[in-house]
Amino acid sequence: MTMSPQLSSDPSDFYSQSFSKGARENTLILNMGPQHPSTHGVLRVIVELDGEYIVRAEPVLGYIHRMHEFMGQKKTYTQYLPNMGRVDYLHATAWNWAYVGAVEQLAGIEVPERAEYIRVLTCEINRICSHLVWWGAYLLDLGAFTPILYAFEDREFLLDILQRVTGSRLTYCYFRFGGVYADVDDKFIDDTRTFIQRFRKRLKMYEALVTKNFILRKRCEDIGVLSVQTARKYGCTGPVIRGSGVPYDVRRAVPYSVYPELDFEIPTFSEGDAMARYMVRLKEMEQSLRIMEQVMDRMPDGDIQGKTPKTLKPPKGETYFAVEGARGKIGVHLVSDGSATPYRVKLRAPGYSNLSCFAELSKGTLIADAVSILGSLDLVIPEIDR
Amino acid sequence: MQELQALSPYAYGLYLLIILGGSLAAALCKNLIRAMAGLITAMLGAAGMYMMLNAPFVAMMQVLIYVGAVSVLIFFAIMLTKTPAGDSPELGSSSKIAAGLVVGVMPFVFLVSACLNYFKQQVETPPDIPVDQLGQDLLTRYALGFELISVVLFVAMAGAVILGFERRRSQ
Amino acid sequence: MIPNIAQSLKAEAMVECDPKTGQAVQLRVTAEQLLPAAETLDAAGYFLEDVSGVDVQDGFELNYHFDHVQTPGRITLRLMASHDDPKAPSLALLIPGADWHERECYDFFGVDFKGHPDLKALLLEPGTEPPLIRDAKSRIPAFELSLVYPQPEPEAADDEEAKKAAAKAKAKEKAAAKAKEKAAKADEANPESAAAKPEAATDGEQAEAETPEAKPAEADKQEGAEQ
Amino acid sequence: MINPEYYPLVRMVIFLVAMMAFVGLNALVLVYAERKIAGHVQRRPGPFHVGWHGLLQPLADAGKLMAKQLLTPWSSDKLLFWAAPLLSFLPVILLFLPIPFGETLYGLNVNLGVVLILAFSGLNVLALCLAGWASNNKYGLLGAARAVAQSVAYEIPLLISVLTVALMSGSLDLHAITVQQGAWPWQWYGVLNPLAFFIYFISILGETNRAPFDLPEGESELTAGFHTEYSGMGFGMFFLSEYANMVVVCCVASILFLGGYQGPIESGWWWFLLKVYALLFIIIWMRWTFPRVRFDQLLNINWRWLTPLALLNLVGTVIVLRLAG
Repeated sequence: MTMSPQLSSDPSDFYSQSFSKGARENTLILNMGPQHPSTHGVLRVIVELDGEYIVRAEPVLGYIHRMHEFMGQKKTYTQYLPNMGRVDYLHATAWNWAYVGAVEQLAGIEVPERAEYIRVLTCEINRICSHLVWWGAYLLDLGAFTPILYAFEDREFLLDILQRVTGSRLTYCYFRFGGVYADVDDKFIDDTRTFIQRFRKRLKMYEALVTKNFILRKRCEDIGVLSVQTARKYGCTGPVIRGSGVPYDVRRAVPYSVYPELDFEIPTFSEGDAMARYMVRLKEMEQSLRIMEQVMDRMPDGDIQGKTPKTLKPPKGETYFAVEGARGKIGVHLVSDGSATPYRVKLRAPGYSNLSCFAELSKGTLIADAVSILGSLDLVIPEIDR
Repeated sequence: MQELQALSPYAYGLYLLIILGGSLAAALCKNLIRAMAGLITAMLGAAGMYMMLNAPFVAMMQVLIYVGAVSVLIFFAIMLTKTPAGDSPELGSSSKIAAGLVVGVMPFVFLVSACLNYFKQQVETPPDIPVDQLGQDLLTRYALGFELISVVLFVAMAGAVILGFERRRSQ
Repeated sequence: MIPNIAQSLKAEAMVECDPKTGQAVQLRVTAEQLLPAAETLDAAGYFLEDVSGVDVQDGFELNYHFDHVQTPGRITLRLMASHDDPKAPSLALLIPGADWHERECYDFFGVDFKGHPDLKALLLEPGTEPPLIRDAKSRIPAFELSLVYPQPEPEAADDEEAKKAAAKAKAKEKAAAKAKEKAAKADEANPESAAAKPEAATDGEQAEAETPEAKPAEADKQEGAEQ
Repeated sequence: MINPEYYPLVRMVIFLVAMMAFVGLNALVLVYAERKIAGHVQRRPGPFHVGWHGLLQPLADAGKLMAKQLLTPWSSDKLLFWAAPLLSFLPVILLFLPIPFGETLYGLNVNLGVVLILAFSGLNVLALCLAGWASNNKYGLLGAARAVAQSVAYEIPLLISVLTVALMSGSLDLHAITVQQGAWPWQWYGVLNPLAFFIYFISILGETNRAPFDLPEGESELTAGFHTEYSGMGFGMFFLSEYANMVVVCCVASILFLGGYQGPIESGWWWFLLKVYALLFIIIWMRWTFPRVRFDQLLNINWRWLTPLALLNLVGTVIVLRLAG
């Protein structure tokens, strides 16, 4: 397609300049983002288009990079805890857990059993919240406007529940070294049970209304097929690799907390396309409901806070703790020099690895499919940029 | 709409202005899309002329086919080919202007001479021909001309398709 | 399974880790050994979790965390890149997922990954000073971090070993005393870490107690070097 | 007094002005309906604060649009950039002229009403092309390219299904076509030839760029497609013309397939408006229910299914008409 020549003389930035035009003539270089409806925040993807086919795509990150890892070197262990809620605002409790778990592992802090159960419960509730937002936003990418409001209606219920115990609605800072911040009360449990009942019905409705929709299936099936090999090479985890048929879930692979005692399945789909990733997330919500039920049945009485020293100074050494977030494996690599401040905190964000395969997946697809692929990877930009 | 006879000189002037303005824009604009816009304007004016001649069906067809379809195909062609859609400097060279003048003036001369020789001024409005009779005539007496025009449209469409395919093959 | 694979890799040193570190095996590799090791791991079904840099006295330590999609157990490859000329071979062509992790390391530490197809800033503005480089005083020596690193001054260690062989209890007292001295020195330089110092000696003991599988000699070396 | 010769002209001018008012008013009603229906589909009340149940919300929206600054991109083709919204809006008014809202309620009695509407509705796509190209924006250009391909493609089944009805009635006069159908549903062409009605309905979604076929502006891919660069009333014009176009095609649908202003008990314009709004409701409902199709799927639906079906339907109708006499 030809453009008016004025555009070619536009001043451009570093990334536009380094994204040189390919060998082919008549291609169009298009900046999707940093402000674009399909990039879920401030992600920028530079694409080279031939008509509407993508010849090459390159994501450009860093628009909301906040250098969390540097902050980790400047704050004490406790002061750094609230940062975790800001890394991934959709599944904040998992990040809480990854960091708190790493510190506990390094400092040898014991966590009471009740606290472990509460952690599992809140983490699973939060996982459903995250998947619901993804579900709505993904369908918005595909041009269906309504599901996101249905999803938010359900999520609102959950946020109200979580607000009772955590005191916040989005950027939770609920976990503490050796326990959690506050105990759950009966109303919390009752509300959660009500939600589980209600949500099972809603999931059926979603399936009838959305999942079985012909247009949706045509937009998702065989789109962005990710083979097991590619998924592994890119370090994809979470629903992305489970959508390729690998039952890799940190909750089972490297069990932590009380997950070994709980009975749940790891849904996998072997197609590897956007639809498989979609189905994995929907099934995961059902499994989360199962986990929540079991946790509430088994939750013992007792303390919610273990013994922790007043000023936390873990011994010299390093540790790596991983949990399963809504987007995949969340890892915290923590190095301590024995002082009250971490020597080095490395945050392993699942979305970062998941997004890195986008350039390969989107090659040769239509823009609309690229949008579908991007959505199916479930991006949370603050987590990717950190 | 025979009642509106009294207005016809003004309408004629208006349509003439539209046609002339559009044609001049089509011929003189260096920007291809603007030239196309001029062409569309001229075609709309021609449709008005058909209305003046009491041939509303032909006028509608002029709008439907030329304004609505052919110009869209031209737009497509501009976008599909490597033609610079913006201002193209090489159009200004003197030899091309000369060629353009020859191409433009010759039909003008022929048409004017033909008009002066063969047509007398006609005041009466031609009768409105119903659509079914038009259809009959097009498929019997004027079948050849009708088919030739279809061939023109077909070639335009096929050209667009071929251009599209060639781009796809070059991938 | 994991030790088997780990043993088959060519590396300068290999240590089986305490579960507390969240890793199964750590290997210290040289720049030449990194690529073949990564290749073997990749072929065995491991995926690269991340590449994280740690700025220590010896240089920029690059940790390549590998994990398997079925068998639990994380294998870490550790490579030291010098401070003066930080460079490392790139895995990006072998494992495409390494691409962004290496670019991130390039951003944060300025490590030059040789052979990377497109090494440019990813998260930071191009041309930004690498933010995670620490000032020389606050760096810790690499061997404090992991057992795969040998002690840097063998002569001093010999002295300590001799002393320890003679009277271990006395050595410990001495160690504590020396640690305090060192703490005092460090305090002059870095008042912030003053609070951390009193525990330094006990920390050393803890580390010794909690890593029973680690070679005792190395643990001793570690303690010695700390003084 | 005015010369009686000019009566049709006067009637036309009055009707044009009235139609402008009608289009404006209709847009207000439709905006309100769209937002309220969307709200209720999405289990929320929709606009609620401006006026009773948000009734004045469209006025507030219109006020906002009109008060906004008009921005012209520096690299755009300024003349065509501002000509495009006008070209998109003005012909639409013309489309209302031949539509019989009631037995005597029409602007212009032409015996080629159907052709007039089809001819001038084609101008809209030109406006979209020009808007997309003139704004010199890559999203705009892609939107324009989509608009062209989509309109050209969907015009074919649309024309053929209209032609089918024209054959059934033997006339191109909207008034005559209305009268030929009776007051009762089983006399309507939509019931006699449901396939044509179905094809027509799908095609108008493609022609008016309504979801699930709203690809020229497909916002998750092209931000806003051809009208990315338009602000204030520039956008407002496209907006108005989209709604006006929707009304026109629904009017034509109700005339061709649903008996126009005729209805059981008592015929009149109320039947006409009822049918039009029922169709509009379905279109709005679809928009808030379905995901957007992909561009190649959109074209495949047309070339692989709608066009052959429409052609077969045409041939079948001709054969049935011949056999029936």
